[in-house]
Amino acid sequence: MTDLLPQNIHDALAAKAIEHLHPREMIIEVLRAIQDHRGWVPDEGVELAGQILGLTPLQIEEIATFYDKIYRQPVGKRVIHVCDSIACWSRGAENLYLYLQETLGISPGETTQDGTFTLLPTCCLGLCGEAPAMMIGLKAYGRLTRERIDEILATERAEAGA
Amino acid sequence: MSDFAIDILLILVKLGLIFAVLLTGAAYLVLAERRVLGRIQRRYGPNRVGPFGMMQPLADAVKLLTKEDFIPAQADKPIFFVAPGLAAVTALLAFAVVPFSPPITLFGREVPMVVCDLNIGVLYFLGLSSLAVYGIALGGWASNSKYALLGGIRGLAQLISYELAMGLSLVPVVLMAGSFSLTDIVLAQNPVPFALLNPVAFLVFLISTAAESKRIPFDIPEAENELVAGFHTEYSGMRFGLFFVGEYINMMILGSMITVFFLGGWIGPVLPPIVWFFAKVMAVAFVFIWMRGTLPRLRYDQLMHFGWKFLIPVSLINVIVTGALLLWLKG
Amino acid sequence: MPILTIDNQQIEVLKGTNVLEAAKGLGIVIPHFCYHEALGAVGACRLCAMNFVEGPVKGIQMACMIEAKDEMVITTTDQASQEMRARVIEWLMMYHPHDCPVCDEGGECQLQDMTIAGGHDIRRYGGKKRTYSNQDLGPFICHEMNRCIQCYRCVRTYQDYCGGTDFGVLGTNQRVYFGRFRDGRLESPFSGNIVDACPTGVFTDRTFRYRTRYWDIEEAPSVCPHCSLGCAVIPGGRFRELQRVRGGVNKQTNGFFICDRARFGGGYGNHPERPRVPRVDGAQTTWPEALRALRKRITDLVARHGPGAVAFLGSPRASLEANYLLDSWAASLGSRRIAFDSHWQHDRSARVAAGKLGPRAASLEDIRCSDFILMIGVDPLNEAPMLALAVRQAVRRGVRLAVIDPRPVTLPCAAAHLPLAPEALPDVLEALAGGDIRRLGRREAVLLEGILEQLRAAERPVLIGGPDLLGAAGIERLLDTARLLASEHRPCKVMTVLAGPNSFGCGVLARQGPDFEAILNGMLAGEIKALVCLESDPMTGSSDPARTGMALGKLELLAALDYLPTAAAHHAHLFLPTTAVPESAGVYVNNEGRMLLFSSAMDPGTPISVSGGGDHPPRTFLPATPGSEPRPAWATLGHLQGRRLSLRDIRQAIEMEHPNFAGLSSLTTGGEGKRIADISPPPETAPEIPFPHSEGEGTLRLYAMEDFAGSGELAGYASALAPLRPTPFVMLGALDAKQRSLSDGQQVRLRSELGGVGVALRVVPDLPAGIALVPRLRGTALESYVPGRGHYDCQILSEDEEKT
Amino acid sequence: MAEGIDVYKRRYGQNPKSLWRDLKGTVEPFYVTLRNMFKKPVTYQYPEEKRTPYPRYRARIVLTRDPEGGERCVACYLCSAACPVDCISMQSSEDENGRRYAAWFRINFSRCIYCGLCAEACPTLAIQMTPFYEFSGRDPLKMVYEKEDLLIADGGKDNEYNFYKHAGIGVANPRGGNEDEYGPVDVRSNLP
Repeated sequence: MTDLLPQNIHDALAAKAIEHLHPREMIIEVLRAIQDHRGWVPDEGVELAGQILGLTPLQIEEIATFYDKIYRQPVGKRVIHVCDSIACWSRGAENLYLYLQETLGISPGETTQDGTFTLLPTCCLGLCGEAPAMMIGLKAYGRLTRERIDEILATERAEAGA
Repeated sequence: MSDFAIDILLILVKLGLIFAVLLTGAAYLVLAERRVLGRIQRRYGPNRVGPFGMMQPLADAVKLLTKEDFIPAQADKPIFFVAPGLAAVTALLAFAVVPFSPPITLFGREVPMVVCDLNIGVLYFLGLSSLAVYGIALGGWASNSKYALLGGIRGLAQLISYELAMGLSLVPVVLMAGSFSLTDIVLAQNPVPFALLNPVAFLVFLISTAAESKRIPFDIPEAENELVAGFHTEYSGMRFGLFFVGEYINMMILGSMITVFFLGGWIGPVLPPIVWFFAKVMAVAFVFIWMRGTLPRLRYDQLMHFGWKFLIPVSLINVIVTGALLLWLKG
Repeated sequence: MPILTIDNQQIEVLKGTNVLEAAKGLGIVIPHFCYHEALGAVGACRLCAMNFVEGPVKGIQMACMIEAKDEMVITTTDQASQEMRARVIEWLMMYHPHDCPVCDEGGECQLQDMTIAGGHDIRRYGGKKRTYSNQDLGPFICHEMNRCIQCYRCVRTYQDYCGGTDFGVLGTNQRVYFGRFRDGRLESPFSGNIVDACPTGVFTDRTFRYRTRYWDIEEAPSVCPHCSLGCAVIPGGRFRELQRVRGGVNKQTNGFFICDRARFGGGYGNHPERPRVPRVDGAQTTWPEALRALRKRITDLVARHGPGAVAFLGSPRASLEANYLLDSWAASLGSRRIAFDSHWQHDRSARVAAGKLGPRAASLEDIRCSDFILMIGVDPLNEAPMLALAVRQAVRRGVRLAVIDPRPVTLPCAAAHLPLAPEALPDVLEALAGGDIRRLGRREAVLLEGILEQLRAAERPVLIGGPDLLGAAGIERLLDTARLLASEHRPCKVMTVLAGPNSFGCGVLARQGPDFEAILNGMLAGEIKALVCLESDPMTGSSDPARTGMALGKLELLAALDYLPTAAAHHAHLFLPTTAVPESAGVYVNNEGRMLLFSSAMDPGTPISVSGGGDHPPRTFLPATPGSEPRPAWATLGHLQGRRLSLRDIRQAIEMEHPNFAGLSSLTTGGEGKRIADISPPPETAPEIPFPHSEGEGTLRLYAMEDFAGSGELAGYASALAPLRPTPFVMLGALDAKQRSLSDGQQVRLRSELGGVGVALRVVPDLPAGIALVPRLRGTALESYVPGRGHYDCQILSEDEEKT
Repeated sequence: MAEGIDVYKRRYGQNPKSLWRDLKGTVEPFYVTLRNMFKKPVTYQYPEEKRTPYPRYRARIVLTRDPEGGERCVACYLCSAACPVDCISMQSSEDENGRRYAAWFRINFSRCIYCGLCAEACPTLAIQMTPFYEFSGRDPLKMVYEKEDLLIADGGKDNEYNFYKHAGIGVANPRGGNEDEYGPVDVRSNLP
């Protein structure tokens, strides 16, 4: 269990779940906690969340498979979500997406060999004003260019390596 | 042995011969009809029993004899039993007056080749051919079936309608021959048959005989698509067979009559007279079969219309014209 | 009441009806998937497009989402809406596989019908198709996700309506997947309903897998015989075998759905040992011979010992007609010794319900529409599963539900559970009726105050009770409570769960007659020489199997009419085979007194799968159908009395004799049935059941309880239910377990007056102290623990203790 | 008689050609039938002379196999539903690969009218009609053919077709492995 969730966080979540009138509302919170700790949510993570919240694994899984920011498959240390919605696309996101694939040497959904980056497309990030945009972890980057991407990747790689 | 006894013996021999010839003739006429119809429809017809299907009549007889003789529950039994016989017998009787060859000399006696050369042969024939309808009418009545009854009634109506035309078409023949005896009529046609001398009478007679014998296109009494099988709907087995035989004997008799009245009977060159006679009868039978293979059945109203409004006036006119002509020629 | 015009026809509908339903009322059926009368409209499939020409809304709209309003003018046949429907069905069909020939739904597939009805007859999409991997959903349901069209009906049925939590919808976008978290059996006892709900072949009945096409199956509207609720079912047979059961529609009882016991528990009629030939003294014989023998032996006994020497036992699973004829046979012989249920407590409870329930009886629909529910001494999921579902529908609307029961009553919905020992239940009822609440413990008193308060505030409260723990006296008290709580303006309805599908009818017929206990005494005393059992097995049915066995041994003649290979049928001197429910017609009176007609779906006979030995059927021509000897019990009973009666005659005779059943002969199959008229004289007050308190150190009061699939007489013979039968276990409160230092899951030894059995222990946190519970499981050592008998004194020891 | 003449007037008065047409119509058929009498009959003298039926002739029914040699019949009951004389009966079953097949399949040829509706209904091309028509017997039970009697080791009229390669339920190929399918969807994929 400890490799899924540290005991203290587990206990805190469990205590909160008992207080909660509708523990279902905490599903994302618990899944994010597991994901923050483990990097992604394995099947055992879903079951653990169920245990904490008093729900069946399926009820957790319904939510977990619905949101694309909850990873049900292993990912790298940093997950790049590239926006492929219309606003970004009209500002050349498609090319940047291809550039990212080229630079990282992976296709969408894959993880780089060193396990640093996973590249995923996503629908709107809400950053249409700064299109084209992408998000790494919880950090959003707008007004992307090739140079900026190189820069960001370098920084992130350095941070991830540290 | 007295002449009388010999006469009786000869008559019996002739009767036997005629019976045998007529019955086998009728049986083979059935076969011939089926074969000819088959060929008209580009089939073979029955050809499985014996060579060329020659044994088919025998097989048919065996089949008919072994079939169940079915009698409807509410049938008038005596009449039901008698009717088919009546149909066959009246047909047979008519042949008594048919001369099929000139008298031949046998053991120094002149033997007339006719069972009975009545001097009112024509009237006898007309009478018997009308009687033939009794079998049909009674059979239809006795079956207690609406189809059979309708068939019988139609048969009666049809006979009455065409008997008239038939009789009237014979008047010119009698006028021309000057006799009621069939032998005399035959002799009167040497060398030119009446068919050529009076084609109108010939045609009217031909049509009327077809109607008399209920042949297609005049088979209204047994019209299958309306009346199932008409007057013999309820008959089965040999009783049905008797109706059948009666019909084909009738065909032979009428063929003989046509031969006698219009085709010059036995008269013909080279071949012996009896062969000529049979050849002519067979030719007429062929025409009947041919007609069956060609023409569709008339509607009932058309039949009546044709008989009353066409044939009778035509034959009446023909009587007048022939009489006038004969008077003019002789006068 | 709005009046609207659809396709130039006017219709007036109830307020709140949607336009799709309104059109259906006119006979205009527009293709639709997601809308289901029980599940409601969600407007997801986009198929029921209609053109709204005039009225509050205009244009092409989804008819199921729009409430019928006055002055609406709608067309369904115009080009625009037709084209819309054709396009939508084409999209839905885009990924649909090409496997109708190997799909069990083929022929009764709504998708097939709607595709054709929607005007999509040729596939234009030539690209690749999306596929899915399937899950193993257990022994009842087959999964084939490729056929899915994402109508969400399964989830709405399983989660929303039935309250299942282990099946749902996963993924998003093009990957929407309907399934479980992992492979495994669907846990809800109502899981089979997704087979009926799925409009295509994603979920199919595994027990019916690849057996028969819809057009070959013989079906007829029938009534489920597994419990007393009288749910409408549609059994289907082919090749002389009951192959499946579908849910029927009866809005007053089950609504649209049925439980898994009803759906998969139909195999009792196909039991390989089912006796199908009459037997005299163990030897098979012909019908005339058997009937003659039975008549002769009974006349002889009557002549020798008087009519009292012959006793009769009817059955709550036999039709009303058969029970009535048994009664009239007994009367014609002059014997007054007839009982209709071998279980004394069930018999008495049914009589109380039949005599006193009257207009206060709640139907399942009343429960669905109620606004407060109190369940006392009833365990719906095990005793009457569809009751649990009805209760859930009320709870879904926000209705409060209180459960007072010692058992850990599991429900597909939230409930306030007050676990009280069975002995306390009469006190509770008394307290509810206005008695002294303080007799109970403090905690209980507080909770009960709350319940009482809500009960008084509710407008349409319903009390629900069962006979197993309350007993006849308790049921009577429950009815009194309801009477006291009700006022002229505020009804307080009651539902009493009874033992069998026709318990109520038997209760009416039994009136003041003797019960089986009296007959048993007569048999033991030697006064009764013969017993005729109609579709009942006193050996397992009575509350004391051992005593019954002894009494049966003393009989000179035991005659049995049955379709099950019961012990009584096996030991009977004279046996006459009868037809099972799907093979016969008749009437059941359900627990609220509703007369429900069932009709025969198929003829009896040895299934081809049996006579053919699994291979192709034998290549012979027989004049008779093999194994077709069973005759309806009513026909046999009529014959035995020398009367040639049709069902109609019998029903008219019943109406004449018992005016309660007025309207019986005018019932039609497939309808909602008809409540019996309440004009029977109230029965004598049932004797009090003493609840003796146990003495002695370490002695527990052991109560037997019903099990969903293991307890019912019919369910016990249905092989398909085997996966649902638990292994024997005993339930013990946490405190008692701790005292004995036993833990959950441990193998323990259960010792009682019936002997010792090794079972698994289940520790239940809030079971009252001093109480242990066992499920009655047929075919196991726990078979002889009969629910509703009172308690057994027992001891629970760990295996080691037992050895020492 | 005057009335009779009126009839002829009414009928032929307007168009004298009609009379000619009627006469011709009565006489000409005699020529037609006479001419036919001398043509060769079309009849085949069956037991001696046998005719070769066309490949699509509808006679004895067979069950064919797919190119891999598996039974094509999936026991979908469509043939028995289509059969107007109810001469086909079967029981479907499932083998260990999930393939639906007929546990037993029976055609009662003494009832069959060779209408071909079964072959037309068959979605997998399993049931096919053959031109083998010399097919009769005296014992009705011997005309009841079981699956073993009906199965042939051939694909019949379309040798290439294999239903399971198109059905998309993973019997002939793994699920999603047919050429017109994507591989199975992964619900837990991170890709949206």
